[in-house]
Amino acid sequence: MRIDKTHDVIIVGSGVVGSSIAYHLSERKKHSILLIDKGFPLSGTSGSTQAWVWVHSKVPSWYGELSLYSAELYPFLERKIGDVEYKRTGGIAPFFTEAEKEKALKLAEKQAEVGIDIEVLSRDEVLEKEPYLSPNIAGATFSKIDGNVNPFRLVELYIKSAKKNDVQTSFYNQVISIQKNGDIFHLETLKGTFKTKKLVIAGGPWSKELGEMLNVNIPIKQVRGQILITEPLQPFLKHTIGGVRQADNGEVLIGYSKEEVGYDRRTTLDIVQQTAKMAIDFIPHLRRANVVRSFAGIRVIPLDGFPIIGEIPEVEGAYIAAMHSGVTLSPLVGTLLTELLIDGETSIDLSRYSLERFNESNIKSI
Amino acid sequence: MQIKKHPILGEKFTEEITFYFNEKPLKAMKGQTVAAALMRNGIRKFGVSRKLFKARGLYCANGRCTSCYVTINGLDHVLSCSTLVEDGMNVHSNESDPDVGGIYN
Amino acid sequence: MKTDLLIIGAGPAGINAALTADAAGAEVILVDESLQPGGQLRQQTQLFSNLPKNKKKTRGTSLNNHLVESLNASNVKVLSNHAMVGSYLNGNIGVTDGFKTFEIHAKKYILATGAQEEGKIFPGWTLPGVMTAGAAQILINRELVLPGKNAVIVGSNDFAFEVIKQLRICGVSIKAVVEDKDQLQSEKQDLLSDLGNITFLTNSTIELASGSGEVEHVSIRTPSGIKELEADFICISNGFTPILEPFEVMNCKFTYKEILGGWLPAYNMNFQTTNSNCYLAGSAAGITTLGPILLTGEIAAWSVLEELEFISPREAHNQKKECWEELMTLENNNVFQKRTEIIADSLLQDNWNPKSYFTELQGGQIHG
Amino acid sequence: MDKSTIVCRCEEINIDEIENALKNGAQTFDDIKRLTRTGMGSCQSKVCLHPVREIIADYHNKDLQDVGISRMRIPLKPIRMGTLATESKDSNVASVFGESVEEGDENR
Repeated sequence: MRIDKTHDVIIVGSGVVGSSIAYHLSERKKHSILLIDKGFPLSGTSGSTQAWVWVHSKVPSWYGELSLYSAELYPFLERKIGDVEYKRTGGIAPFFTEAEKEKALKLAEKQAEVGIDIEVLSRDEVLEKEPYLSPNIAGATFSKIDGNVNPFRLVELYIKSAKKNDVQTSFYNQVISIQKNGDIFHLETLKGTFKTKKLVIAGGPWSKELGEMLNVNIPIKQVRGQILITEPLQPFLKHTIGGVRQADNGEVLIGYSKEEVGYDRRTTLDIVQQTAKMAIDFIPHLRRANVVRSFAGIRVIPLDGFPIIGEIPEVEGAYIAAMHSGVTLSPLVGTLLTELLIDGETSIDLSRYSLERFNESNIKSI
Repeated sequence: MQIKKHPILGEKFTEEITFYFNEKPLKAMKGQTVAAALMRNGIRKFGVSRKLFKARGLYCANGRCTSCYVTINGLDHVLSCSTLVEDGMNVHSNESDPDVGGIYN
Repeated sequence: MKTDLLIIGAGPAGINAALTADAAGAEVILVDESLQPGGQLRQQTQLFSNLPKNKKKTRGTSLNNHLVESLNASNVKVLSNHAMVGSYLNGNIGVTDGFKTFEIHAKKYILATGAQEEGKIFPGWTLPGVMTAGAAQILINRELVLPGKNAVIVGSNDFAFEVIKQLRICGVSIKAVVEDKDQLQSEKQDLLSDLGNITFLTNSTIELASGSGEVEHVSIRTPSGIKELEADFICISNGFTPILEPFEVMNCKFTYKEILGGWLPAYNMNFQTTNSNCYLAGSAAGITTLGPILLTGEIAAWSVLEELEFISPREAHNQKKECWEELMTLENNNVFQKRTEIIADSLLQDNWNPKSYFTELQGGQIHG
Repeated sequence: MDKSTIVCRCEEINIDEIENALKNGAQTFDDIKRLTRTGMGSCQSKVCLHPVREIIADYHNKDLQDVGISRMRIPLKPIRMGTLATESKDSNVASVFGESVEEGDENR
């Protein structure tokens, strides 16, 4: 397949971030858009996530605020693209010591400044909300805003809706090199050359390689997260609990591990057993549940932990959207990139999230 | 249907025991699996599927297909093909997703 | 827990590997998820010939008793009712007894995890009463329980014929054998010659298995129209395929050979996989017959013994050569040829050469 | 064959649903899995792997040897959480609470 026409926008990466950008851009019906991916949607990070839409413990509060705005968009998104099983369950982050309670109170105070409502609950209050949590906890922070989503439905429906708006897709098509001739990007791919006026890099952990094709350093690292999944159980957990959630179909997902092992997506018994221990520490009744699978996702973590969103300073017409918590931020990032590409400005100031912050001269001011 | 005397293997089991399936007492031979114990009593439907509630029973007999799940002594989703029947054992058919928050916990 | 050699799977290949390694002085742990060792041999009442070391024709169950007796008389530590769960970062295998999961550190591993039966889908195949031929065989020969009275058999390979015969002598009536190809697949049709008339339906498939909560009725699409039968169980015999998941967890590469059962782990002349600590034996190394299964276990064990320096390279060479020569004689020629192709592929990998002393045999026969 | 015939016994996914995923561009078992839940259930594709591979081969007009297998993971068979759990104290696994407050510390 060879397409000689020049697109207005090519988005590389069809995960929760790339497919959201494609969908939101296509809503405006201004651009010819191509969404390209080296694999099939959901074969990467977005298909191997716990898929929390998680706000309340995101700090500093300006980052919490960004997450809050995105979470607020989910109900509207669902009205447009269909049921993505978004549930605003409320989020519980248990803590086990009194020292952590001090931190919790400080967190609640800080987040209140940007309108994130956090309650610091006593042990009894937590157990009233979520009776199956371990009585060994000391307490928990709780916020109504947190929830979760089905990432498989989310990406599938983004792409379906984008296609309805004439977005073209090219999957199983790896980008091999990118050249910029004048104002036009030429993408050499496995399936031929594609041309575009604007280019959006949304390759998740693979964004680093895409950046290198433009001679740009995208300062991210790959972090493996291993997650355990039980067979479907009758509903018994009501909230999204830090580390644990029960999906719509009854499966319980558990995990909060972090390892820097490059793109290695294997799961190991070391982490799997520790995760099982964590699951039982949090929810003792889970000891009787059958675990049927573990999976691992390669998360993208920008070096300072915060999203990188915006135009790439050295390369006019090229944009980057790389972040951990892509599921949480997906509706907002799609909206913001659409504003940036079409209107040239965004409704939320993105300067904190620019790639420029990593420049030598800016390091001290962060 | 128990094979009383196998044409090649002869008699293999000697001790008869009692177990319960959905509260009903049944006989089995000590040394048989729960799946075999049910089938010797003519019970082939061990439960239902989780989505469409269709009848399910023994399929692979090798612990791989999970089609033979039953509840044993209150523990849901036990492989009946890989568990030996015991005297007094309480077996229940698998009618739904496991209830880990249930009364047995 | 620590040992020289950990073997997963106590079927004939695993047991034979364990006995070989134990006799040479290696410390061996043999893990099996069943309650008793023996693997699928435990219910094979059929007669096997073509066994190594001039063993005479014997029933699988008798051979199994013999192997288990030898195992009990050996120093092999047998962990029945223990299942492999996965592997650790350091490559060690984790095993569970149903109560806890623990790590076994072995210098070498042999995975002899066998094969599984391939399913065959048709409307109604999820109904109770539809089972694999292997499941029916386990019921009659291990559990002494009849799966039903009137059977329809799907598939006509060798194994189907063996199971038909065993069902018949236990008193089951065979209503029909349904084969979707245009002729019966087994070359062992003499097996059934003394069983009287059996209805064979070629070019036929199951249109529907139905009944209230279990199989009661089977509709078969034949070239001459739909045939309706009253039957209370259906046996599917659609061949075997190596069990792969233990090998993926051990980070072994796979290759494809249809006659060996489809996808299977790649290996070299030493039955060593692409994970150099991990060997394989038995049906996991390709679907074959009992004699070769026993020999692959032995070759894997000699390779491990050599690697761990329990025996000299010269002795290892001689032992393996003897096994390979016998394997070549006993094994179906097409199967053996495909096995040698896998091994030839392994030679192409630079960092993965078999020992040079082995080239003699290889030059003479494997590439020949 | 009747398109409503079940292929994946655990999640009860039929031929029609699998072919739909193929129509939407799925190429591999795992593509189909993520769209339909085929092979995601309690047996983890041990039973449906080969029937699904045959459907893929038919649909894409490929040889069976050109259709790969599903990704297989720990645990190799269902295991109780309590049986899997270890007693070890050292852990790479943290609660989200301790984690987030540290990582997002404003001093960084």
